[in-house]
Amino acid sequence: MTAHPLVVDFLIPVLKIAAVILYPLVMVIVMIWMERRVVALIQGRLGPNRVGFEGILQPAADAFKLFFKEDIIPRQADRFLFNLSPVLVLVSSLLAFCFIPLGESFRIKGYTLTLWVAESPVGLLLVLGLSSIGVFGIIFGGWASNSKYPLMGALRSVVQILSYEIPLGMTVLTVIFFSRSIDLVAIVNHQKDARIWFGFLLPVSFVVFWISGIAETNRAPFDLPEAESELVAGYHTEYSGMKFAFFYIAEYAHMVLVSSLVVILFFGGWLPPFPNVAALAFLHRIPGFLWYLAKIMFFLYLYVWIRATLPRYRFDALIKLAWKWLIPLSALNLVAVAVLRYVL
Amino acid sequence: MNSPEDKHPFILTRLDQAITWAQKNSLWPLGSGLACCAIEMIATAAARFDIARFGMELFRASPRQADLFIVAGTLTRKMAPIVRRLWEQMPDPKWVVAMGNCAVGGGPFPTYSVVQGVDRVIPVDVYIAGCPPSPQGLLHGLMILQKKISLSHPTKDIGLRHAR
Amino acid sequence: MAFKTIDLNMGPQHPSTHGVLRLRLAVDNELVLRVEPVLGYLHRGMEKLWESQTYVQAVPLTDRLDYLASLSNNLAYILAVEKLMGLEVPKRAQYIRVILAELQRLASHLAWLGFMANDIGAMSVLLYGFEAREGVLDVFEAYSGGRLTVHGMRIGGVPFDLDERVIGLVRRALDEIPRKVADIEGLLSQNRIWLHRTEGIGVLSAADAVAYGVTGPALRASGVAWDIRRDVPYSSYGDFDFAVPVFGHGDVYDRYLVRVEEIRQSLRIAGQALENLPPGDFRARVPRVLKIPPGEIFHSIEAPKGELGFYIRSDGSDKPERVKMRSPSFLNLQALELMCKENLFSDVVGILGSLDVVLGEVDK
Amino acid sequence: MLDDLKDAPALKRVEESLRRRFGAALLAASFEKGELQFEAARETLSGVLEFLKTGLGFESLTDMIGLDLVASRPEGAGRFAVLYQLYKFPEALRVRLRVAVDDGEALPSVTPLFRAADWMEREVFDMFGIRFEGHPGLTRIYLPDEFEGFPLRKDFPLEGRERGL
Repeated sequence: MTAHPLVVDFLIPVLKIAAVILYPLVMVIVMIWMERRVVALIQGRLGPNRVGFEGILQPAADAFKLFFKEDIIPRQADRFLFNLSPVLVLVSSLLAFCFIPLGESFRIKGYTLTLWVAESPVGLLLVLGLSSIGVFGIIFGGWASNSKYPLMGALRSVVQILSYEIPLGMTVLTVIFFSRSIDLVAIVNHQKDARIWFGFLLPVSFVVFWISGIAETNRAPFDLPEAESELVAGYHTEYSGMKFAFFYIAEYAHMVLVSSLVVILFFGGWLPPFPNVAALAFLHRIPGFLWYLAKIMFFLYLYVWIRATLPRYRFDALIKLAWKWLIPLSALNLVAVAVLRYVL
Repeated sequence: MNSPEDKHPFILTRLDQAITWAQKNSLWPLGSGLACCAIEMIATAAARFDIARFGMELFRASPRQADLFIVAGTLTRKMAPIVRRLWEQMPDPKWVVAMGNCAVGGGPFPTYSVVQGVDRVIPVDVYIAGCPPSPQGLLHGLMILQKKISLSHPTKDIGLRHAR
Repeated sequence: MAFKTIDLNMGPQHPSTHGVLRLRLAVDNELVLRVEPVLGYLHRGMEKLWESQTYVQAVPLTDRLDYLASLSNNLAYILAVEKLMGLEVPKRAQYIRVILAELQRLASHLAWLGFMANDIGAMSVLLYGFEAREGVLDVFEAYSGGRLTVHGMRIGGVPFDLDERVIGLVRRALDEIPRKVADIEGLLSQNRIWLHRTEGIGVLSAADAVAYGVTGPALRASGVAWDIRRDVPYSSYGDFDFAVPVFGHGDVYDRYLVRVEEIRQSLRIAGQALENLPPGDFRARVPRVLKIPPGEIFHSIEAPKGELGFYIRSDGSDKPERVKMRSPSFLNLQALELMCKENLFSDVVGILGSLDVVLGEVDK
Repeated sequence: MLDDLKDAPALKRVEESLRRRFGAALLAASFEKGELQFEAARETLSGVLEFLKTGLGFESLTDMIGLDLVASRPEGAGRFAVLYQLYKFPEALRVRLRVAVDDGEALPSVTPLFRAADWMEREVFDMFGIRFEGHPGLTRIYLPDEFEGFPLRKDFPLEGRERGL
């Protein structure tokens, strides 16, 4: 029997929207805790372990405290842009999560529940577009704070994001050659049918995408726009209270976004590993969503690991890396994949 | 009535206790150090004494995002207006810890260029003696500050705090 | 179209100025045109204070000069007073002083390694450096009770003898530090980003180094083989054999290499001094109220930051008429402008870190 | 010729060449506790330093020390004195040059000769009020510019004059 129309048309979409907003926030909370603990353990110390069990409530305490902080706007700041930029950054990151499929759709009593809010044939383009809108927030924020360090942070992030969008885009093209569609769900399904993940098929694309992804989210070793030892606190120097929390959460949300993109494009979203090995068939019984989560956690761990070990690039080296190495490499890779794909 | 050592921090509390619980456990110090005490402050944040257990290891470089101003070292006359401005730049629920004899009362320098105590420039919440205070001394002072925060009523005395 | 340079203010409150140093920079987008250090934010009037206190009272004050190397300050001041008095210190006291001074050099270099790596972005090395340094601070705490401002030397010798516990801690530190430094070196020395951020940056030629009065590791990195411990031996440094690392390029990477090599040499010296520690008493007889006949001397030692010298002039009373401290960081910092020309803004942070400047000593 | 210089041949040569070069202008020479010190008049200061640097190879100016001798100065001599501590690299030789200065008098700046002297002269000016002609930017180095008085003078109280803060 089909479910009651009220449930189908109203309750489930509302629940899904709530899930889409909650999912990244929960991931961000876990991510903040994990980052502080993992960086601490890498550095030989304990990290927060007094707030709640093993410090799990630490991000909650941070967010709650930031909520009650005084909200300061510098006098000569451009008020409208100053207030707009944190919203721009956070909304663009959270909005992109609507198009990220979390798992296979399955049927409950005749109704197919799809684990994503909006499935669109151009899902990949939308996600990439939204993730680059976040940059505007950083630029407006840096400029609007009307002080020198944020301005330099904003200038740096402009050039950095521009030069790393190009390799990002090109590597995504190589994936589309194989999946023939830019619908995220179709990409994953295609990897399921071809019984091989694109990551193994296009290793170069994966590496270039991952490096550009780190640069896109301003994370070490590319964290120049908010380089603490040089630009005090980079573009969000003048932000305090909840506005700063928006930037803080948006940065982590953006990291989760890039990790999920990597997982979907190159490591077969929710597909269990080793599909063609008969002996490991029992892996299929574990629901797809858990696989997806495990892969994302691995990449988030990689983010933190890299941040804790590598020193920071200098600005010109960062640009040189993009223009002299990543872009030519991804262009070559694009041509090679095209030739291989259509000649073989 | 409201015992500071509440067992269920999050669920069964009044708003005041919830706010103070959050403020107490997420004190982000301002990454500023004046003199010798700053080295001991960094040693407290390092691996052996690990201030991160209290959630305080995020030393914010910008005063806008800091809640706690640990004045670690000798405050000179030339530096006093800058420390005053740093304190004013910090958003409101903020606390000041005077670390070391120099910050508490001029320390071993009764000279023409040293301010005999930080409380002549900014209001101080906790004074920590020592020259420099050992990391354990600093941690003890910070725990006292946490107790002081948990006994305060944020929703009632926001206005008062400015009068101090 | 005259382009407008940004006047940037780095300090006195800035994450990587290591204390209250203010740099007034004229910056064209990222290129540094002019660097002008502004000092005095930690000027405590130390020299005036010394003139109103007795010779003995001044020793704990010297701890607070270069607060990362308090024992070296003690040693420099005390050797100057002893030279003024013409006092000969027993051999055992000299050896204990060498051990303490070399351990202090280890602690200072390890702290520097942590700060500089943190400035260039390798944040974990700050924690590793400080963890290794804690081993040395255990020795100081066991010996005289102080971690940072140790006050571990007196006029005429050392306050306490090295008992078994302290010697055990020294041995433990000397065993563990090489391994920890090797870890840090593994992380940094061949790291491409590190090399790129340090090689060829902030070059200081030998002639400029001598002209600007730069001393210590910065001078040796520019190719001038001058180390007071070897060239003008004091406190029986002549009895130990150790190498003085000298490199030629005078850039940030060479200053890093010189200091890391000096850590190994200090381990060797401390080890040798510990092995053949002579018997005998550890402190010469010094009258309680110390009056020094009129005279003046200048004496300097090789502190971790460079040549740390003291000029003392006595007028026969129990208080010195004038004490002038020659601070290595003060003169090393003067060469910062020369090194930062035509470099990028993020290099100023690296260059300042490689100079290992401590404001307590610069501002006195 | 100082007699106890015989066990320091290198310093003896320095002392001889200085005497030959400047003769009477070299007011005094002393050799105590192993340190050779010369006294020169204000006018011949640059000449002596020039000769020491180029002629005898003392390239490094280790330190500049200001003295307020208001209590212990002999009659008629200037109130202040400035000492230049020089150093010669290869042979590790130290020489000190002393110049007497009265209150209000100025000294020629040696910055063109020794680049290191820039900040040292500013420090002596900041602490004693001795002016240096020809110095590129003679301002206070430690104390704020509006600070009155010169702290290291003997008549300046330790805790300072204006007890504002």
